[in-house]
Amino acid sequence: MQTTHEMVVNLGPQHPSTHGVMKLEVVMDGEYIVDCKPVIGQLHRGMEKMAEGMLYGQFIPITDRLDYLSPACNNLSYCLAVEKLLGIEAPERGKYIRVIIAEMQRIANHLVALGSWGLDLGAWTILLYTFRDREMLLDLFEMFCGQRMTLNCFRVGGTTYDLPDGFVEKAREFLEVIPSRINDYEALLTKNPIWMTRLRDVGVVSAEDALAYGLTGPNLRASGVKWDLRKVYPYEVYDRMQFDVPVGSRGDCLDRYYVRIQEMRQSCRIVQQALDQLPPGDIMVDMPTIALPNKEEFPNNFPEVVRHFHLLVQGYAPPEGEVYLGYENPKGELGFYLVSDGSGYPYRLKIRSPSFINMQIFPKIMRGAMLADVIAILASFDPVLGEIDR
Amino acid sequence: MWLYQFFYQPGEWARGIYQVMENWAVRIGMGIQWIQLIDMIIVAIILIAFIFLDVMFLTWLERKVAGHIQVRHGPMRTGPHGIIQPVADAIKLLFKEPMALPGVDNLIYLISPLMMFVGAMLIYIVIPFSPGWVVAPMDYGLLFAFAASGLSSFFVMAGGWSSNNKWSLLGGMRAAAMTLSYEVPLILAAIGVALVSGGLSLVGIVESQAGMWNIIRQPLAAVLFLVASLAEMNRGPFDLAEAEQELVAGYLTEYSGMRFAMYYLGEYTHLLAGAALFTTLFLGGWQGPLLPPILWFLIKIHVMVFVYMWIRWTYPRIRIDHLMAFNWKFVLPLALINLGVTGLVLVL
Amino acid sequence: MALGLRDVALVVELLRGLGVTLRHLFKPTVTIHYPTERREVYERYRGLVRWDKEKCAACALCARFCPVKAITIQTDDGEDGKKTVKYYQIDAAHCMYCGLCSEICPVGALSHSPYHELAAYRREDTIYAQERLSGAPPITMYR
Amino acid sequence: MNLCEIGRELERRYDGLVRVVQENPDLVVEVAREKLLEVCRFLKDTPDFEFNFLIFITAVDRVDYLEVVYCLRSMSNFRQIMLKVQVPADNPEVPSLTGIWPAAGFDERETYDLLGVRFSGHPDLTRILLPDDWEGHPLRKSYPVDKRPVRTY
Amino acid sequence: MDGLFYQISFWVLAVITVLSALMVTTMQNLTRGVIFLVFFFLGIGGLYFLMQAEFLALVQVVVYAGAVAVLFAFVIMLTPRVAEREIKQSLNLGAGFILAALFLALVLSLLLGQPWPELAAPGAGTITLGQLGQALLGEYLLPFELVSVVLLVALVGAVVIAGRNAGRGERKS
Repeated sequence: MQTTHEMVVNLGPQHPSTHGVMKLEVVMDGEYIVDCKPVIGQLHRGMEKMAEGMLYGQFIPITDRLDYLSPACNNLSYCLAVEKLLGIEAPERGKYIRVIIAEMQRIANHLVALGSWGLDLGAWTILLYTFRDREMLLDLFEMFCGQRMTLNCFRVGGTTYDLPDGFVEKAREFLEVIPSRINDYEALLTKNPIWMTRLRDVGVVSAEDALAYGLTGPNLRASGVKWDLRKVYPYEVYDRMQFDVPVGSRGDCLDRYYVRIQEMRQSCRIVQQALDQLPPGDIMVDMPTIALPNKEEFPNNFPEVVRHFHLLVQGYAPPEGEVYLGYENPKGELGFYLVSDGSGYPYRLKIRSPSFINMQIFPKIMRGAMLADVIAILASFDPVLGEIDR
Repeated sequence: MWLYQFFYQPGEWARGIYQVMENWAVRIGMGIQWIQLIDMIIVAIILIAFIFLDVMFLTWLERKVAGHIQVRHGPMRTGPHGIIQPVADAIKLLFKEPMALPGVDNLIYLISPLMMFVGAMLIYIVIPFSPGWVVAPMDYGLLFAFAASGLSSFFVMAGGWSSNNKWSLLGGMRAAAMTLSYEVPLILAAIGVALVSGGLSLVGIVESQAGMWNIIRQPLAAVLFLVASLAEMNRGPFDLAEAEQELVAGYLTEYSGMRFAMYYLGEYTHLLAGAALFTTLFLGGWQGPLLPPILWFLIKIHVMVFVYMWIRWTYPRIRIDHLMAFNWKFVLPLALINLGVTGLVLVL
Repeated sequence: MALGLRDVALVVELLRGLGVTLRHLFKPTVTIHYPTERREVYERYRGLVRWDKEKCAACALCARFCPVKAITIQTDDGEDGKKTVKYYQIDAAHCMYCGLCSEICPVGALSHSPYHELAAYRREDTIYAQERLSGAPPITMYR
Repeated sequence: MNLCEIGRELERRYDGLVRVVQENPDLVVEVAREKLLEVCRFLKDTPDFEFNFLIFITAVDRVDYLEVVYCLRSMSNFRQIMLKVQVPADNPEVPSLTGIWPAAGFDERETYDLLGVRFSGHPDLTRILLPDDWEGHPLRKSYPVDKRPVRTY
Repeated sequence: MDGLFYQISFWVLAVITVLSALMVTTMQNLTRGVIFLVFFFLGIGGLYFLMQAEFLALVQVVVYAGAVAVLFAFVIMLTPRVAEREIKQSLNLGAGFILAALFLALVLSLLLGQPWPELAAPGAGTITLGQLGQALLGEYLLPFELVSVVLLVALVGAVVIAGRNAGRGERKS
């Protein structure tokens, strides 16, 4: 029986719904997908090679460009890894500020993920609502550190800025508004029959496959595995926060959507508690080998000037050895593997990016799906190409 | 008085004008046919002018409605509240250089936008704008409307095929499959109304709704007609033919400049025709308490257009196999049941 | 979609969705018309870097520490052994506004201005040399 | 059964071929190349080890030799271990782990792409990040790094 | 009915129909053939319209121009390597003309021999929907039911054939 010949179609780097410059070489037979091969590398900037030529402190603004939808979490993950290498910890207030900003960044990230997902499936308005709510968060970030997207607000051993005075009130104001907005999204999407049939049992990932293929973050939890690094390794102050980890049951696109919506609500709870328990105190660890001296008493206090220059030219002197630390980035487990040879420059830095590893399962779950499903599955994994290509 | 007659008895007013022209023709000895010809040409010009103006207004309305639903302004820069935006669009599209594409089957590539637009405009011949104003008061007006809309779906597919591009081929196939399978419930729902109002002629249907609008007598048919006409127009949750996120731009991918404008206007003419059909069938055409009938008709049409736009900007897109399953397993059985029940009620 | 009768109840959800969009239709719009109305930035905003010639001690720490090497500086030792700056330039196209230079400058000669509309027609315009770096806002094309 | 015991247990089982390199922040164990597959299966299958999650695979260029690094985690008892395999710099050849953990696929391709480590038995070992006709492996220390892009203006 | 416009429109439609029929048969590129097929159906619909058989004209347009043409287009576009290749024309014109002439003679002889009844006055002859309905379900109920059975069989057959390779997507995985 003569079958219609298969069509090789490039869901190419330039395509409205590939969340960046990812190319999916899709072999299609009519509307059905026979095989699909992701091709990446368009946005490869060679960050790991750059890191070897930079001091530890200089690399922080580069981590903003990893997962450009959640820069604060990337900074935090890198700073935590270096702090684990140096064996130090940020002071109390520094920790709280970091948790507040990181959880706000998680909400902002999920808002973008949700908005672009709705847009990919044709629901235009949900994109505008989510971006309008994200605008409030971006204003808070701009108040805090001066930039909306590329924050570069954390340093090894603490944060550079303290919370500006109007910040806490504005954050509380945001926390009152956001639950009703999330209810709007749920009203628009969650029980909408078109949305449900579009996502129910599409791109199903069983728990074993999820673990075998190295899925992490909301995609892993949607398959029923209760694994959240904030609960397993509670660094910073996550152990003092009460929040529960939403877990899906079937591992299909609808569960991934459900997990992300609930995670937004949990992050609101965390920020609320963190704002309530915010202690006074300094924001940078006061170890002379790490923290920069403050600049007011510079002209006359000469040893401080020498230490300032020494720190900025030689950098920190971490002990020899290697360390790996994974952080619960909104997209999954973002980990940094640092090999140090004692000098101020890292000998080798490996970035374990969640979207890169999550993408391995695409060929397996997209076989037999339809073209419209490919877009839905791609959006449900919420990949960001900055992080995939590094 | 003359103005009153224009608004409230448009039929007599039109005949009066025709009478004047006839006397004038007899006086200078011209044949009757020429007068009929001129009359036809004038009516055609008025109809086309109405369609073009209203479609322009529709494009502007769509942007404003989409804007305000999404809590933003919509066009504001061209004129107060972006009034001149449609003109700006038209000029831009006019001067855009149409691409000469390799491997494109030129004959079909050029004809399909034109025929799609013609198919969409044919529907207006049978729509009763107000008591006397129908271009062709046919007995089978309803059937003529569906014949015309069926025609334009063929040329959407032809356009998709001839632009020699994978995406538009997929878009064209989807469009054909969708419009064909949704034509059946569309006609069945309309026949439900024809049963209740007795007769297929649209003027008859409107007059039969003097007492109670059909939407009350045939609520289920109204919903089905709305859903099926959404699919027929490739709009709303059923806009699979030019699904930007999946097929780049569906069957419109390779079209640019004036050809794209033709398709674009065709789509909006379809939208207006769908809204007009819905009002004539279910909302009692030009029936209305004190306003002149023509105003009532325009208000109802634009309320329906707003509803179509409102639905489009709310829902995600449906998948092609769900679309088919939704039609054959849900919409069509309901339409048949509705037909059966109306038949029973009428007989008893 | 195998819409059993249980799913007919979902039609109510469809109407709720419409309700949400209708409610938003009458909400005031949040967008501003950019070139005519402008949003003023917050006080800590990191815009174009502003350099103060008198304060600068020509230590070239900023040029050395900038991750993307956007600052080029040439110094020569002045008359009483105190180093002065011969030429100082920041390439606004390369700069990623990370704020590291203003943070580490020992004498606080570098600070951030609220200007972020730095597009230019020629590449040369994106390079801000000495005098353009202090005080006066750069030319903004669309007023 | 904390980390140090795991290290000693592994050393006991594979006497000369496994050596604990570092313990304080993270347990790092050096494994001989031939024993790699066996150790990985052992870590994955034995009940009280259960390292069922592969975090990442990468390599470190120590100029005269290459170290291929595997990081494993056991989800049930929250432990993390790093395996290192020393490989000669001229022809770095290591057995591929895609059989045990499918998650190894992309990481191995990336390590091959950036560091030139060939993984025997990998389904399609091709460059993943760089264009296919790229010569050289950027993350090698020998790769020239000071070629700043020449400014064209 | 015999006004000037009637004549003009009749001749215009007749020319369109004959021309597009010719184009359908002689056109090398099949997809263009389908387009002219649509124009052909429209032409015939128009002719019916002129002969006051409105219902038949509309059914012609809906059924033929709307659905059958799309069916042809689907068949041509979906079978691979059919639409692109130019169809080879066997050019023995001589035999063609002889056959055509013979056929024309036969048709003409039949036509002219018959006494054609004068066309009924305009407007009187149009069959109202009601009469049509009565006729279909009245005297001609049996043929109506037979035709519906035939259509049903065709429909079921189509579903069975299509159903056989429904799982096409999964089959290859």
